[in-house]
Amino acid sequence: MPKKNSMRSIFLNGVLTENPTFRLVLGTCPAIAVTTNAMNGVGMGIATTFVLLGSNIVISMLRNFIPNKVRIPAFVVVICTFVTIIQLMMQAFVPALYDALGIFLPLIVVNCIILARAEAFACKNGVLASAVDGLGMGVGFTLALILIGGIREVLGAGTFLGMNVLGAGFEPVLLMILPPGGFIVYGLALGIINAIGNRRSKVTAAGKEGVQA
Amino acid sequence: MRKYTFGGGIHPLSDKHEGKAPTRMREITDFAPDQVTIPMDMHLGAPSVPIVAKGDYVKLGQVIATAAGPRGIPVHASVSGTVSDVGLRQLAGRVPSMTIVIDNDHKDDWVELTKVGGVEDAPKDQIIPAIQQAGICGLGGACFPTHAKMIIPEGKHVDTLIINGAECETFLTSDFRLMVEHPERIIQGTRLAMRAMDIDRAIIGIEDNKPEAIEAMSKAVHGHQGIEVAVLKTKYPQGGERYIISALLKREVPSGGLPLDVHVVVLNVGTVAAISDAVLEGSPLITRIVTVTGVVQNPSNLRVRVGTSIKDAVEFCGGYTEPPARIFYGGSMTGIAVPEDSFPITKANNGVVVLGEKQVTDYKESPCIRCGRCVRACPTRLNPFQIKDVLDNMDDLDGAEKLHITDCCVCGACSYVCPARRTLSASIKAGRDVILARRMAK
Amino acid sequence: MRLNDVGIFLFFVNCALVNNFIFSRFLGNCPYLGVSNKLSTATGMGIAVTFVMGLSSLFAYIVYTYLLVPLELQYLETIAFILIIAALVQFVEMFMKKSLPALYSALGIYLPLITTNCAVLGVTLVNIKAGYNMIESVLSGVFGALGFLLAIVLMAGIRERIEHSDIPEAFKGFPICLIIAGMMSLAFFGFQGLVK
Amino acid sequence: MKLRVAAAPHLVTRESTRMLMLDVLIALLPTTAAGIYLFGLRAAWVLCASVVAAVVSEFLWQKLMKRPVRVGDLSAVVTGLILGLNLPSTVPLWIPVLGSAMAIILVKELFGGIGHNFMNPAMFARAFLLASFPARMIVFALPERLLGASQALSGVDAVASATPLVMQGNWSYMDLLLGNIPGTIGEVSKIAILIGFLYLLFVGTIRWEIPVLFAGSTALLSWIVGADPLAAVLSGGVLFGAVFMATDYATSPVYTAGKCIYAIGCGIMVVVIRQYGNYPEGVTFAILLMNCVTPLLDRFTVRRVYGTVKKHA
Repeated sequence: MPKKNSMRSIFLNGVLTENPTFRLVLGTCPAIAVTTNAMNGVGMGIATTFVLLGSNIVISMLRNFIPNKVRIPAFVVVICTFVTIIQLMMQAFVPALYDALGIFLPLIVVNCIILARAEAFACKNGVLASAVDGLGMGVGFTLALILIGGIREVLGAGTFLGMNVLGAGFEPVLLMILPPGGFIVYGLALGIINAIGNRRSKVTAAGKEGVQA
Repeated sequence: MRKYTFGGGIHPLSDKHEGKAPTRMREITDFAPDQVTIPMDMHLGAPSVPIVAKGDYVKLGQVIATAAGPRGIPVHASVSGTVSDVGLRQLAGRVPSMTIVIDNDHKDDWVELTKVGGVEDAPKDQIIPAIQQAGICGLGGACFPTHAKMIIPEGKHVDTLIINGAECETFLTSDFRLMVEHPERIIQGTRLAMRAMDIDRAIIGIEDNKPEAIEAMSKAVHGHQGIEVAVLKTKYPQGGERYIISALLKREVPSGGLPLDVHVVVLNVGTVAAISDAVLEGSPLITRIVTVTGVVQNPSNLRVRVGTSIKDAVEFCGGYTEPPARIFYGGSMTGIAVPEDSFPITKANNGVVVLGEKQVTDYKESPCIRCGRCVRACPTRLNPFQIKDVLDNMDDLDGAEKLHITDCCVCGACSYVCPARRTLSASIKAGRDVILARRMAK
Repeated sequence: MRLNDVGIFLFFVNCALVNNFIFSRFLGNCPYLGVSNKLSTATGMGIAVTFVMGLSSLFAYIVYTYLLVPLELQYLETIAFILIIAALVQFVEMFMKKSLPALYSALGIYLPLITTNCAVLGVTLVNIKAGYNMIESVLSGVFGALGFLLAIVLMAGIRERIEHSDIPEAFKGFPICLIIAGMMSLAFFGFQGLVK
Repeated sequence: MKLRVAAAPHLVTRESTRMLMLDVLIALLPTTAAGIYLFGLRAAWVLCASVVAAVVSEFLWQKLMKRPVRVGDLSAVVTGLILGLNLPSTVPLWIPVLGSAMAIILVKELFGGIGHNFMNPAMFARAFLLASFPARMIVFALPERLLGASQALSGVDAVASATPLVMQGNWSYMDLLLGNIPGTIGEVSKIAILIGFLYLLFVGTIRWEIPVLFAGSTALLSWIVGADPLAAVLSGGVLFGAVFMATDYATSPVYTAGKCIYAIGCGIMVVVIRQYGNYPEGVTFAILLMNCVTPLLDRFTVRRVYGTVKKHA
């Protein structure tokens, strides 16, 4: 049972250490499908965060009542409920975004991050910790989508969140907002983040060795 | 005329007449050195056991070591004189070899020889024992005891004897000279072998870059029923046992099997000539024809006494023309490099090639570009680059085994054609040997 | 895109190649990246997906048309479909274990993974959105899955090929796979416009 | 006396990676010369930019990643030149530079360098540019000068035109053969490509199967669907692709059976894309698609090993 002062580390764990998109590499489909621009990334990220938060809280609350054998179907039903809620809400309030995200909104149900957090965290931890974990994971996911969407939007359309950033002389690399661009940008970003991570862990390892010596 | 060949293969040094030009017109010359060093493990299998001691006087042709077991062969003194040393020394093999050193008194004082009989009247059942007693092993290079090859196990049936005169290796012309100068001995030996094994048909396979040999042998087979000369396309490794069989008979020796399994026995031309000497004259195998070429003054074909050192042979040929950088037994494709020129020429060595500094290839491996040349070169239809990749990256012996690494014959064709200078053949051989050793251990 | 307008061949080209699940619909990426390192497992996964996708397309259609629509509960489609898929996978698993043990030992391990394969849920939702009838739904499921099979088998071939390649450490695994997927999806651009 | 002991074979072929690449460059000479003659100095600049960018990006990557610098094997020059020859002469110079950098870094070096790329770098770069900057990539200049005597272009506005495929029928076979047609720098002059092909065959750099079957299946299939088979082969990039791009060692199958399937697959895809697809020319995508299939072809066309019974892979 994590202590209260470790809430910060649970949150940061989701955002950085175990970033769902770049460290766990879960939920890759939306990370490519909806990241043709940064705005879609934000929308998808917020929707996913909402579902994560809700399902983590509910599952954590029910964790002592759900029989172990049927826990997965139970989780799915909980997740599905929240997905349907956000789906109906978005349809009502942000129809343009709802259309842009298309079937990837209902597909949040099968986004592995959510089930993974339910299984790995929410059903073992308290309500507050689970909420923080859901929030952290959601924020991490959102930031990752904004990063990928941002790169693709800037290179592929010359804009960021709809604003022109590269000037009129820039010729957009159309491919970046097409499917191949999604895969390649995600792959390159993942590789570069890995490289940075490797270097940092090397530095820390070297530092620790130095201390021991 | 129909020309036979096999799939895959290469044309090494084709722009230089396979390196054979300097020696192909050199007649065989006799040479006996002042001292011979005779290893006991010249043939494949258990080494022979010395029966002479330091200081003993031996006659020419006298047995100096006896066969170890029924598949072994004895060793004979190749000169007459005094045994000056019996002991271990490190030669080209993996472990030190027992060797007998004899100082030549140049008297060529022969032991008494007993003939077995003539070509048609020698008793059938005495031919194979005579071959064993003469210490004959495959002179094509492998040096497998010949009598063991000729004893056909119960239940096996052989219909064709192939006499291998392909001599596809680079630089070598010793078999060629033998065929040109002594075709009748080859025919006699062939006839004897056919009689000993009860085979009706023999094919003498010769590559088409040796027209003189084809002519001489064709003339010699005239009137001998059941023996024919077949012309092979010049291609390496045509002389490999498995490939000459598939070229001439379109039969494939099963993986891990023997030519016997496809009803064939293959003997080298030199081997059958030695059979002829052993049966018709009773003389043991104490000489062999060897091509000495490369950066030597007079590249030659010598009939040397077994155990002559490379150094003596080269000096007889006028010495080195430039400092040697690499010397190897055999041709450049499969030849075994030696660290010093004091090493002896054994029954197995059909050539000694000396390369100068400029000619030696040093492998500087660069990445494989997947050009597929090794794949097309491989006579066994393996994929050398893939096998090497598997071996290099993970030492994945099981993976290599799945790619049939054990079927590799280490002909070197893949390494020869590789533009990236990858040591395919050597790596595959190393991997193959480990796998074979592992199988033996199981 | 209706079956009657284009014929079965073009319908196949459309579902399997032009609108390939991986390369243009971005569905089923997790198994595509996760189980494509060996050709044998990739093939197994692909076949299992084909099986389940055909069946779930059928049942989703039936449930939607004859249950949700009459009851005006269309907004429950997501929850209904995911339950159908989960139940179906469970059922197929049990059925296979009992009657087709050989097939089960080959494909069994992939079946639980399919529940969270978004391509399966995706195809049911796409079918409803496109207004397909029963036959079209099933064909769209099977053909789409065959496109997935093609993509994952090609990917596995390429991954086996580059297994020993000297790829920068940070790019080994997922990053290089994503880049391969990107390159392949560019190649699949060649199929664009084949079905108009 | 110092003898060096090493494993056999002691002598090897004179062919080297560098020599093979040099042979490809020599074979590309006629095409390059024809391209520059036809399209003028502008074409030379495009080629220059792509070659220099390819070499520089390879050099920089290998330096930065602390890998052995292998620019000397000339493979980057080949990639750069082939990409340049695949571009219209009208493109701004940043296009070849961007394309070459993508080809070398993303497709070749990221996968481990020469021999490890599964996709043809120049082809990927071309497809990348085509999808990214369609407006730039399908504007072809008409040749400034003409090879041989031709009346075909008189009266035609020699500024810009769509690819000859769209306008099939307006050109005589002789114009198609000589290169008096709009197109990319390298693909127009079929004579020059054929000279290069014969050279490559003669020196043994490539084998005949892929180019011949690629072009042959394109012709046959075009004839079946009712197009002029000869014009189908002589227009667009079929010959250039078949000779110089589909034969790329790293991205084409190693076994002969695989090569044949691969080449025929390329031909089929070219005709399918040309006839039914969105893109006017299908050579690039046909080759890229077959590149993806190559690993499987290599796996399923493994030859029966000598002395073994063929087992199913």
